[in-house]
Amino acid sequence: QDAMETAQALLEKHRAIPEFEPQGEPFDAQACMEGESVFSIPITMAIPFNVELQRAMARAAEEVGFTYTTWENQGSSDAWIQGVNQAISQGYSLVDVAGGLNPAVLAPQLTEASEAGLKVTTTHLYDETQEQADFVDASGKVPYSTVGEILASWAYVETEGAPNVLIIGSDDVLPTEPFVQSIQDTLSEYCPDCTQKYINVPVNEWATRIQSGTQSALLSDPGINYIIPIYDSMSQFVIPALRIAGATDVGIATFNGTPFVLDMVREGTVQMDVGESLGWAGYAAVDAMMRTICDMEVPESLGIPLLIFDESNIETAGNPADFDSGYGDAHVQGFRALWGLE
Amino acid sequence: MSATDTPSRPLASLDIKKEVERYALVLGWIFLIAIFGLLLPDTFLTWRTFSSMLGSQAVLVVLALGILIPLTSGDFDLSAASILVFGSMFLAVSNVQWGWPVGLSVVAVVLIGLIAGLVNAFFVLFFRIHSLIVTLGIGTFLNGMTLWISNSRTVSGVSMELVEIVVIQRLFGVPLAFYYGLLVALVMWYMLEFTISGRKLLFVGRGREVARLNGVPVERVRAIAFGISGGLSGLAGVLYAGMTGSADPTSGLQLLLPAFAAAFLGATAIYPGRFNPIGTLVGVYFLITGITGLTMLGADAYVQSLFYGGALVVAVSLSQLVRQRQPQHFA
Amino acid sequence: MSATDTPSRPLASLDIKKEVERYALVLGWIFLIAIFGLLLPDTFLTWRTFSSMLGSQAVLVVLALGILIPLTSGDFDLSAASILVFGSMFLAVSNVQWGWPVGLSVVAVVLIGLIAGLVNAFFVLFFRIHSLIVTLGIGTFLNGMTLWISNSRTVSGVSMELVEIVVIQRLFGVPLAFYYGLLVALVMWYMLEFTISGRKLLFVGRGREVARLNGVPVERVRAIAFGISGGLSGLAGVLYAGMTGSADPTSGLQLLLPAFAAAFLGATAIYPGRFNPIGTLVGVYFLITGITGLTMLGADAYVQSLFYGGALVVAVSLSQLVRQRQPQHFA
Amino acid sequence: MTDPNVVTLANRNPGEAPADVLRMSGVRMKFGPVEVLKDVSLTLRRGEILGLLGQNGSGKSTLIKVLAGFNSPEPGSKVRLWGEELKLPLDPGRIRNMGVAFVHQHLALVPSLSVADNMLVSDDQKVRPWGISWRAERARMKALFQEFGLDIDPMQTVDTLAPVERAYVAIVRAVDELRRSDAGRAGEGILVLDEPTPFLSAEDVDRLFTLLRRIKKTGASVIIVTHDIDEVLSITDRVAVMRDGRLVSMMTTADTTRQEILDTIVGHAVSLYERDRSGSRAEGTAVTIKDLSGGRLEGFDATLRAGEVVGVTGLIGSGFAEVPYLVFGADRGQGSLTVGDKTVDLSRMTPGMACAAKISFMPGDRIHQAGIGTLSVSENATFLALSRLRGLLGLSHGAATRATESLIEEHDVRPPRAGVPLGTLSGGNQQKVLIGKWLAEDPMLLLLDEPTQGVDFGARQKIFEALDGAAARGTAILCASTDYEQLAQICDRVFVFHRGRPVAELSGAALTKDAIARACFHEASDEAETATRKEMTT
Ligand SMILES: Nc1ncnc2c1ncn2[C@@H]1O[C@H](COP(=O)(O)OP(=O)(O)OP(=O)(O)O)[C@@H](O)[C@H]1O
Ligand SMILES: Nc1ncnc2c1ncn2[C@@H]1O[C@H](COP(=O)(O)OP(=O)(O)OP(=O)(O)O)[C@@H](O)[C@H]1O
Ligand SMILES: O[C@@H]1[C@H](O)[C@H](O)CO[C@H]1O
Ligand SMILES: [Mg+2]
Ligand SMILES: [Mg+2]
Repeated sequence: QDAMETAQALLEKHRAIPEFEPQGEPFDAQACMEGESVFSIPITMAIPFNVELQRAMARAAEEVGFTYTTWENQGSSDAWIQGVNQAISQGYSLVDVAGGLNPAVLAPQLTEASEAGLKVTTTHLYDETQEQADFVDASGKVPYSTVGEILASWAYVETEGAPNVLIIGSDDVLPTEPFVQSIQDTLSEYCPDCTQKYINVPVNEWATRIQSGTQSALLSDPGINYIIPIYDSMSQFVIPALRIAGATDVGIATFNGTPFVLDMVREGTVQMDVGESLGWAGYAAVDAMMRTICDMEVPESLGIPLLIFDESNIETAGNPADFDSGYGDAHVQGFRALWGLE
Repeated sequence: MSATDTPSRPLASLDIKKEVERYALVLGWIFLIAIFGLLLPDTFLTWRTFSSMLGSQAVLVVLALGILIPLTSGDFDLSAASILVFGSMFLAVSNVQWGWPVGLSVVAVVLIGLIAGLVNAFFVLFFRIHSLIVTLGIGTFLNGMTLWISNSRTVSGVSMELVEIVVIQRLFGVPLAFYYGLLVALVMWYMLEFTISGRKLLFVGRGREVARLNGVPVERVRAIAFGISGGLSGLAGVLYAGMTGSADPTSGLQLLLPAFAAAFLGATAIYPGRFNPIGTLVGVYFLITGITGLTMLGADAYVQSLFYGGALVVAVSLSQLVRQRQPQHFA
Repeated sequence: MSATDTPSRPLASLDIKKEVERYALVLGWIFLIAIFGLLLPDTFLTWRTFSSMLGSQAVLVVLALGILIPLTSGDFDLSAASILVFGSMFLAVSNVQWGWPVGLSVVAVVLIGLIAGLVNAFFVLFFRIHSLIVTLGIGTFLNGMTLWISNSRTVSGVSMELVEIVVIQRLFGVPLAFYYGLLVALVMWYMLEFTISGRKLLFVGRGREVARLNGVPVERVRAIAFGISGGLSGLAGVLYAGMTGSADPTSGLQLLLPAFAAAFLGATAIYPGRFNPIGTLVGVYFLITGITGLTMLGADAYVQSLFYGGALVVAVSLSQLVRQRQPQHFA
Repeated sequence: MTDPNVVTLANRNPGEAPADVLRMSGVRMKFGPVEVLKDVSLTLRRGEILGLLGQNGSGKSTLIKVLAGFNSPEPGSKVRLWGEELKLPLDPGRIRNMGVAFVHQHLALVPSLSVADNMLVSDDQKVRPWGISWRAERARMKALFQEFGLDIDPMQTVDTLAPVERAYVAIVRAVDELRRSDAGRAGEGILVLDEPTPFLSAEDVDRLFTLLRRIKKTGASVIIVTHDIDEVLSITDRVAVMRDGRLVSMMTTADTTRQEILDTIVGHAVSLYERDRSGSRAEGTAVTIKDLSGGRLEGFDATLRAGEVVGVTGLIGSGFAEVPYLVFGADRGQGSLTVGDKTVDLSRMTPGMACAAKISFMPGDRIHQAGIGTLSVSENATFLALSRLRGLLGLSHGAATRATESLIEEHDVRPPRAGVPLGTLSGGNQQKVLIGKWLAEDPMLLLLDEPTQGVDFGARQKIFEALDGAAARGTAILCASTDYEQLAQICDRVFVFHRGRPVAELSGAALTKDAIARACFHEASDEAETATRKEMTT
């Protein structure tokens, strides 16, 4: 009873269109960014999440008016290495690794950049509970743990307090551990006796393992009543598994707010997707970068609001959905004011 | 001629061996089922489990059957998975974003696959380049095309009509997708075993010069093989989109190596030493049975890879032992 | 015999053709550099860009050189990238988590690669199974092992000593990694062209039975080829870990197809029609030059795939035109 | 404009002799810059057997492959079949359907497929609405083989057949094809055989010839390529001789002599190689073979003196053919071998050990066992000599080329180019390169399996001289062959085998072609008689 109320309260909190809350002191961005430049290396530009994030960051940089370069690559380490080399040789002020690229896999190169006087940041990688690598100057972190609580609460409420949840994650993605941990802890807290199951599928095996893994889990435990694929792009492999196993009454809740999954929410194949505005995230990331360059205090988190999309509000996400609709545009005005552009 | 009358004598004993050889993989499959049946009597040995296993592998089956054709004629098609992915994306984009009727999209995708196969054939045959590098190149090129037409996005919302007839509708409790794979396998089996064209394909694969000397239009046969492989990869793409109701620009590429594994594993069964569709079918289901059983037992992700790799090598090794380690002639 | 004295006349002209044939890919490379130099005079034509290109491809170079050895002796090694990944992970885990001195880890990884190669050889040679399926199986198995020892996670913090001598220290501004790749290529070139062992390897690849009847211990040669491929894949794994000071359980697997592309593309240059290390080197740098230039121009990610696939096919087609479309015999 | 592919009797050339079923004229063929056929014109009459002769590399197979649609000749070449001018290059399927059937030089069978697959590959005219009925095809083929006195199971793979059986499969396939074709049904048709006899024993050659005569009687015509003059004389009506890509002579067999044909082939008078058996050979035993067995061979002992040439022969399957393979370690068997003062247990022999013991071996299957067609002449020729071609910096490519050039010169290899792929040489020239390679090792023991198979008359004499030279330098030579004439020509002694054991040893004056043949067949019929008698008593 108690748990149900907690869970419902948490969900309620993330249903409202977010307001802008500044994460730091206002400053004159144009003045302090005069002549500065940022070089951002996404994990790969072959996934839309990163394309959108980079677009938002480039937009924000344009508003302020400094040089912003995205290193277009397809996710191979030699390309990342070359990217850092380019940033150093072209004399950028800051090199950023974005959208899931773990700076630990570029430690020597980023250290070299640091020694060459460049600032080093990460964008949209760490969970708020995780420590950044020691050669990184600042990180725009993401509240994955909070997302975990939201997803667990959702499953708890939807199953009327009797969740039997299958969690699907990818341990090879850095924030997965605290993310999954948060879901598991929250579920156990709400319902200590309920069963839950976790399967780990490395990213490069999503197409071959998620479907069979989900099917097998459903077959071995027909009591499973909710599935949480923690990154929403996993859903496309979960759905056929449900259809084939004939378990169409099992719900799916997930995270990221990727447009095609929001479309699935509209179609009713996915019940809920926790979204984060990538436009907002991009502005927040640029905010953190500028503060780093200008030697100001940098907020611990990107402070991106999380918004629940379900059948009640999915129409606000656009049709077809996109990465930025439904969140309002409070952040645009908010950041402009924060940066002294108004 | 004294040399000729010897071989006929040990025929009977040879035949039993031959049968064991042919059905070793099937026996292995039954053995796996028995093991998991013992370990998980309540959950594994249910029709639901089997119908799930059968229904879920249609894409891989069709893809593996596709590459099997050029393998038989002595060429590698490494572009098959790229064609599959491009095909499923084209289907989704044309159906969802351009508003094409899904039937038209399906036909277009199969045609596109066919054309991609013929482009492969053109470079392989006209320039006389090794198929491996041509199909690797064309495949990579298609991967770029996929990213381009999709803006690197996953596109969902493919017409439910397609999803209906692929995975929702059932026969004997098994999604229709399974029967499409089965049908392709049976047609292919008939073509390969009971038509002269099929035998020509085999001939071309085993000895190109010899086939040419026998008046087989070798280039045409190889081109057709690439075309069929492309067309079937396109069909696999249709099924892929039909399974999920969506298309994403990269994940289907992961099916390439499993498809080769299935084709080679299948070549140890039914007609040992020869790529063959029924063997391929058995190979796919043998592997998925193991994976399913292990997952149901709660094995970690890595155990599945260990099983997959290990089973592949062990199954082929055992079948080679049964064949007394005769070398495999493929090309 | 009048038929026989004709050929000697057009010798001079033929030789020029031969030279064009040998250096066509090098010319293509120079052409690419010129193009990007014109488009990006300030950024592309800098030593830093070149040193970065040269330094960043050492892993791929060593991996491609590794698979080239069994390719020459007529076998495919699809496990190479899996050995690389397992090797780099073993290095990271043993060095970081178990506290092994990095030198010991490096030696262990090369040994592990060698052993993995010999395991491939065992199944291929003892059971007489096609190398493709064995190496696919062993590779998948190793992928499982990698996930197991790493818990599917990236392990960072590999000793800086290794990172120092791989990527931080430089000669003429180019990270040492490049010179390791170059050294392997040169040694291999010498071995293949100027030693009896190299000639034996080639004979085994082109005609196993002929080699056997010329006194070559065919099985031993093939086993050694797999061993070298495994060892070099292990070395590539060491470099991979040394480049980044870390190891992750999957990303290196993407290097498999590029390595085959480089080996086959390389077989159109320097010694056309033959897998060869210098050609492979040129192939790798030709492709990376294109990708780097495009990236610096800010081309979309999909353009890179289009270039990579297109360049592969076009480069090989042109080189085949120069050779008047003589068929390529590799095995 | 009339479609050249449409045949009507009306547009037959009235000037043409109606008996000419095939007329090839002005045929030119190039491989790269090299012209291999230079304006060849050839006619074939209805119901004749035409011998196509010429040295190795003179263009016989190339001409046949033009006819088969395999090679594309230069523009201006013409082929007229049954009065119809055909479009070039010929369509391989159509030419077959019109009634020309081929047995190609290396039989054109796929060894890893079954006999039935090999028989069916070109049989796509028949309508099979329900697909291939393997049972029916098998029965039909069995009957067909029986018609030729063969007991071959159509489901067997070709590689399990003895060479002679393979040859018969190819021949029966061609005959069957001929019967199926339009012309064949009309009793006509053309059967083209490119060196079908090297695999056949004298007995089988007789059977083949009987068959050819029968075919001829039905009105069909035959083109046969062979290097065996006796065969030419016994079977052909006319002979066409090619030299250096030209047709130099067309002769009526009945009006020519053996010597005349030989001289035309070579282009000048050649003398038959004759071994000088009188000369004093080095005394003393060089090689001892003891208790050799394996495969069909049940026991063989022999001692060879240095410089002695010893032959082993017998009927196919009598076990003699295993001897060189077992001694070299190429096949596993039992026995022991002493070369010089070293004795080896043959059950542990490998080709590597054999090479180290200065034993050389030229196997019978050139394409699969002796040379690598895609590698250069130089790479093939110097493979065994590599250890002698090392300079300070490893293998010297210059030294390899020089060594090859001297080998080419010594054995008169044509074309004399070290850098071309071996596979582009004619069979006989390949053989010279490969035998030259082994001779360059200066072996103590040289093992040969059908060393001159497919080799033309002139080249054969050259090889014999080379072997003689080796023998003179002290090499003991052991040669397995079914070519009795060749054995009589080059050997000091010949063992004749039957049922896995030597049953006769011929030497000196007793060593003649006929004597060998008698020994082979006499023993066989003797044995057969004993066998029937035994059967009657039990
Ligand atoms: N594919 C090829 N490429 C280049 N040259 C070739 C090729 N095939 C044959 N030749 C050359 O053509 C010439 C004629 O060869 P062909 O095989 O017709 O000779 P042949 O008369 O049949 O000889 P043999 O008696 O040895 O069979 C030879 O000089 C040979 O080297
Ligand atoms: N791999 C094999 N499998 C089954 N049977 C075989 C195989 N190889 C040979 N045979 C059979 O063994 C018999 C002997 O063949 P083989 O060729 O060894 O005879 P041979 O005495 O060497 O005579 P020759 O070489 O002169 O034909 C033949 O009947 C053949 O069909
Ligand atoms: O945040 C990103 C996205 O959620 C992506 O889907 C997987 O990688 C994570 O790091
Ligand atoms: Mg010939
Ligand atoms: Mg034999």
